Amino acid sequence: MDAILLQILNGLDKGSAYALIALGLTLIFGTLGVVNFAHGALFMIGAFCSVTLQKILTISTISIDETQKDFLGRPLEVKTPIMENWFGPEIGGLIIDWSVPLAILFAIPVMLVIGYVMERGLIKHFYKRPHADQILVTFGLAIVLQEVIKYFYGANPIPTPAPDAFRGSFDFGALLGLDTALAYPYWRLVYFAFSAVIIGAVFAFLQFTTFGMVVRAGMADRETVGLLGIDIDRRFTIMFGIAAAVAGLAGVMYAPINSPNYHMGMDFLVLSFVVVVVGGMGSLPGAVLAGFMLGILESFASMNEIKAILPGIDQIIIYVVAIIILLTRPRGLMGRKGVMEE
Amino acid sequence: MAILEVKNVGKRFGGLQALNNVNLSVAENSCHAIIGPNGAGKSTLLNCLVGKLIPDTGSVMFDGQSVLGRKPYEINQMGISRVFQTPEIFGDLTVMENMMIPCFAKRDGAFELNAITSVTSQRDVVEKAEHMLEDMNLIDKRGMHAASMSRGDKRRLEIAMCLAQDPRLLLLDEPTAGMARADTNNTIDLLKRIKDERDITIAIIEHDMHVVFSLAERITVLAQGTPLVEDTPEKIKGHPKVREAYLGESQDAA
Amino acid sequence: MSFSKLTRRGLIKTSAVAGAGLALPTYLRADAHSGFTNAPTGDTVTFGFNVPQTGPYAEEGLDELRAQELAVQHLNGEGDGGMMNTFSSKALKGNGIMGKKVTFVTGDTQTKSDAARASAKAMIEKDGAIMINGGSSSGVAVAVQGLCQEAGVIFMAGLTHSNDTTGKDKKANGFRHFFNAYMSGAALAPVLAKEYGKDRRAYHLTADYTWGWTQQESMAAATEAMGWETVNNVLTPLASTDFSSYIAPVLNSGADVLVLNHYGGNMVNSLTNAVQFDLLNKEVNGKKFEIVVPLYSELMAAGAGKNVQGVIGSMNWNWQLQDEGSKAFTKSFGEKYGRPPSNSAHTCYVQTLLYADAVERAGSFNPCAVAEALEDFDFDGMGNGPTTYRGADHQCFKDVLVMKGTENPSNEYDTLEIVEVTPRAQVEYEPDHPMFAGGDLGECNPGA
Amino acid sequence: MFGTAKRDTALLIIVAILTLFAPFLLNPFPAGSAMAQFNAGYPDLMQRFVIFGIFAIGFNILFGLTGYLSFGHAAFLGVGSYAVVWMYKLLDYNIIWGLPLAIVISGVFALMIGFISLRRSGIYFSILTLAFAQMMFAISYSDLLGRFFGTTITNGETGLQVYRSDPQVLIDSWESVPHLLGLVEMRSTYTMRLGDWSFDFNAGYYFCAVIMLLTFYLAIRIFRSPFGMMLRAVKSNQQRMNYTGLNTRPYALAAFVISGMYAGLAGGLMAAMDPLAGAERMQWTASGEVVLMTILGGAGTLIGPVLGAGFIKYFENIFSKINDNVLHSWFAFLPDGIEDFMVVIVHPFVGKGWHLTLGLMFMLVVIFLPGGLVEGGQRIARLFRRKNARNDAPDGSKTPAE
Repeated sequence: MDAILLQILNGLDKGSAYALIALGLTLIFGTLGVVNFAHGALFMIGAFCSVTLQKILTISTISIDETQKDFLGRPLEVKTPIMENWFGPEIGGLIIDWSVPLAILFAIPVMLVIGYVMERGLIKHFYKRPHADQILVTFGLAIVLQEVIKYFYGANPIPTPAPDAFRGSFDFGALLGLDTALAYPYWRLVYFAFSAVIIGAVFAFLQFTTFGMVVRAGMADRETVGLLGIDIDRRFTIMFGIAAAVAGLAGVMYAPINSPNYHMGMDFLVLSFVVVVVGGMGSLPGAVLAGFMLGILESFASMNEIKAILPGIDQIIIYVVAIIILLTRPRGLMGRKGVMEE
Repeated sequence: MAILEVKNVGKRFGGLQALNNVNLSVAENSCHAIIGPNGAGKSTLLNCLVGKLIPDTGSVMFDGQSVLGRKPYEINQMGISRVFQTPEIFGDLTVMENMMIPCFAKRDGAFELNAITSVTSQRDVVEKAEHMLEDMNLIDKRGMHAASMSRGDKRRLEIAMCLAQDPRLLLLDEPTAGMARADTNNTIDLLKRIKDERDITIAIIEHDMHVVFSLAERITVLAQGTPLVEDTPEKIKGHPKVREAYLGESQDAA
Repeated sequence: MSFSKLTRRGLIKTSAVAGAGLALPTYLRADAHSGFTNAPTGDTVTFGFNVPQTGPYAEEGLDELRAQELAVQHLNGEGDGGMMNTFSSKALKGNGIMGKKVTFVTGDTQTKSDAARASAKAMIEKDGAIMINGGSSSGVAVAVQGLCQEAGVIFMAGLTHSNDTTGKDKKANGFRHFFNAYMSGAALAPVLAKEYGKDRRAYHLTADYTWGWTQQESMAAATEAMGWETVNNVLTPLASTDFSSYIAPVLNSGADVLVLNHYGGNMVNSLTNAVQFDLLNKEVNGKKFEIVVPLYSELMAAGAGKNVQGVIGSMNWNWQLQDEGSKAFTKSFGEKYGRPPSNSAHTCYVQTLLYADAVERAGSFNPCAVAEALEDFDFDGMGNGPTTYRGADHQCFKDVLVMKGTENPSNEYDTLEIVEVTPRAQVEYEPDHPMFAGGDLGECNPGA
Repeated sequence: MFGTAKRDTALLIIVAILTLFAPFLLNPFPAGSAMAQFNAGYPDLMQRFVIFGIFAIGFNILFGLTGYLSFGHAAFLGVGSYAVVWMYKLLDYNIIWGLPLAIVISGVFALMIGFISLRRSGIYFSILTLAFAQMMFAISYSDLLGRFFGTTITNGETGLQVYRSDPQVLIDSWESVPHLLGLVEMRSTYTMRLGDWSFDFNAGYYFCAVIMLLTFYLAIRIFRSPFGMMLRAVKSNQQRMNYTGLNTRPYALAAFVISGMYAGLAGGLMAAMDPLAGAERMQWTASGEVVLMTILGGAGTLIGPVLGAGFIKYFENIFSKINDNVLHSWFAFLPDGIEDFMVVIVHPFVGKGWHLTLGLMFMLVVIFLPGGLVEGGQRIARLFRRKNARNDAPDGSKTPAE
């Protein structure tokens, strides 16, 4: 029982990452009809926003400490972050410690700009082109983006810890009055809550603003909306920026869960496509639902009890589920007819 | 003798009874028009005939055989060809290739793994396709991409592709919709000529009364999923029920 | 069928004569007269450095490449000579190898067997490389080792830790300086027993591929011999990035030690996840919960950051060692690149020097002569104390380091500290040890 | 000639000449020179060019003609390789046993996967094929099948290889080199030296090249056949297909199986040239690679996929080997400061940065040459033609399958 509860928590947590990435991806699919292979790279850039802010906040002054030696036996260079010089070690240290949450503020403008530039500079010219061309150009872009990150940050993962306040884990076991411990890391709970907020915000935005209504109408029938004299293109540009920001924010907060590296985007790319398609093309709720569903199923499949019966099932569960769903439901969980079926 | 016999066909979409107890009989080598206001169920009926939809009740017999439960390509192979409202052709292929595909379908059936011989070496098909193109006055455009033709040419090509299969029943779904008057007249002439030259039954759905009265020998009026009346064009013109249900309401369409 | 069975050899011979124009069974650029592949003809000799330059191990590959470049400099008499000054064999003079200047070509393994073989073949076929060195995974090492055996060049393996490299998949043309999973287990078990007690229950998470399997097998055997109990062994997919669903059940399993048989990105993520679950602050069975990472590397430790603190693991070598050889190498490397070398860099550096030295001693580049010179070669001054290249399986035997994540690092390179230098005798095993059984060195292949 | 139209015959002959003289054409620079780095005429890479050419030609029959974008074709490549290596293990190193088996087995896999996946179209089809291939990759990489059978089937991430303990029932003593009927070893190479130049003539390359020409010829026949026309019709308008009495499913399935068999043959040849079957060749990145090759070269064209395959393999194998030493040797003629500057400028794009160059090339090609590399060639050809005959009437005979 407790094992199942734990895996549900794990599944929700994994699922929130999948759902966030898939949400942005399906927005781009649905609104722009573009197969965006660079979406994983946007997630990766988000994570590197955390890294970058951490690096900025830890820009240091160097002083020589004669009493200590470095690895070559020379006097050790001691680095003191400027933040600590300015605000004193207490507050300065706290700011550095909170660099990941602070990176949200840093990442939003960065991702919106990246999204805007990408759409205006590149994607815009590919709306009318075949999907094959879109795949080639966005895949090329994804490679370029990750190589640029690799050039500046190296290939090794970079530890980006969560604030100390969120270290450790919360014991659900005590809360629920169970005998056994049911510990779950604080930061993962934060991540889940954060994704819920973002997902909610995107849905609210699309549901309750005129902008959102036009975009939804555009997703359903682009030409008609265009005929109404609404400048749908400009709104789609903004939509692309928002999709980029959602992927980026998913990455920012993911940084403490797994140290970011330059190829993490590719690791998520295939999976996020599977999630979007299982959810059904052009369906935002479908993408979110599929994200959580696959996250939870993946967690269940990695339980020892299940692996004892079906060894290796955790390696292929996502694909097995994808095949079963696509064969039983022709357009995924909640797909609309005619989107990306040609 | 009736080549197409529709009996008690009903089709429901959720809360909407699209077709209700439709009976229709199309005589061989006749031209039968189905008219009715928007939402009368004309297209639904047509889709039931070609296998795109399966009716909830009733039967559809073509030449004594049921078409129900058969796939569109099987029904086509039985001898029913369909012309669409907006021309459905192979836009990425040349006009000649468009013309050859139905010729192959007629000769080789629904599937043939003819992967080694060259298309051009199939003299019988090439000649037949060329003949059809000449007949339709499209031979000059044989090397063109079909998608880049005018709408009238596309319509003619589509009709030619259907005829190439020597169908026994040709279904036309508003063949002149959105056409200029001159193109419409050309199409009427073409269909008249086809009717004269071939042993073929034509069933046509049409809004344009000019087209209907120029071609049809019998007319069925459909309203709210039910046949209102069936008769000759002359009688239909004067029929009060029809005027009330259809002609009166949509003067602009007539 | 019988046709090919009976007359194959004859056919090859006749066809070779008859079709001499097209089908001479020579391999590449070697003059048939020299008797081996890529015999150096001019005044230079070319080494092939095959390391991952893209993909998850790119950083490790880069560090290997740095060390290899340094080794070439030292061989050619440039720089301060590094370990050449401390190496017990004095055959190398700093004038290249047998008077020939050493040059090198590089390739990208991508950490994929296919790509690594393609890249090694390019270096052998196109650039005339006489020896291939480098790599950072066992799958790649085994694949390239097999290729070098067929091509008739020497393979000096880089970082490869699976027992199979010098066990099931050993080859006469391949040599491994790096230690292996068995040695990790043998070195770690006594230290673990001393630090954490003999009454422990271990839970293994194991990367689901060959290296992971042999690592787990070795650790389980070694710790069980000390009295530990293995509660469970869970195989995790290589593609995993989030290990939470494997770590969550650990706490309630009754285990009080978690052994992470992971490497590279897998290890960084699984250790990070384990620390997130606060395992190190828990008490189970009345004992403090502990995590063990059998195979450490500096780069992984850097990637995992604070999470390695207090976690025990093993390494082949570390720059903090205070013997003359290690100090010379660290100084030489550090002055050139401004950072201490990693243990994979050390292995690649040493392998390059060992190869060059063997050529000098053998007086020939012929792989068979070189192999003979390397087999059962005893040396010292390369950082791991007195070392032997065992002839029976081409595995080096030397001291192994047990490491621990530094609790209060004083600088960015101070991530791991040496707990114990396990003496060589403790990690030695017989060539026919069951974990290494099933292989056959075969005969050395000079190619042409 | 050969039952093909004149233009196709000409194309076939040109391709045949190019492959025949590839050892010369790919080694234009003298062996010792600084530019020798760009030479691609060594056996392994030449073999790869033609093998991936076969893979891409086959993929194009599916994607280029029917428009069905499979994201899992690498699975068939892997199946083909495993089949050949298993034949090495069980029978002997003669490639003649394994290659037909590779084609048959990959055909069977393609039939099963295609039958299921073709129930869906568009991106749903793509994801189904991706899912099947990724499953097969995971199973191979961790040798999951082997766990059920108790013996290794794929030998995990190391790759399937031949051991001395393998049965090899057709021979008494152990062999180590793939050969054809005992007549010629695949790795036999004759090196011809002409002055500073050196050219490799490799038996394996020519074997693959002959097979590539056969498959290319077959592809031409398929493109020009009624079947090929039907496949293009499937891509163009499935609705019209259905209402013209044609069943689209078996057409698409036949194309899927044929292209799967091409992939299996390519995989088999990879193992025939290099007796090891690695699991990575089934990964989605490998499937993605053939998609990129086809689009890059020009989907739906005959020669495009071959060009795309060559382009990507060239970058992977040549650019990844350029290190700073090589750069310094190129720019050695410049003054020191400028030399270092040039090295710094070029450094990010070569060696470990070869991915960056590849990514940029993808973007440049697709932005400036919407029809892929073939379009580039056509533009150049048009440029020449315009120069030669300005008053020529526009070429109306352009067939879309070019």
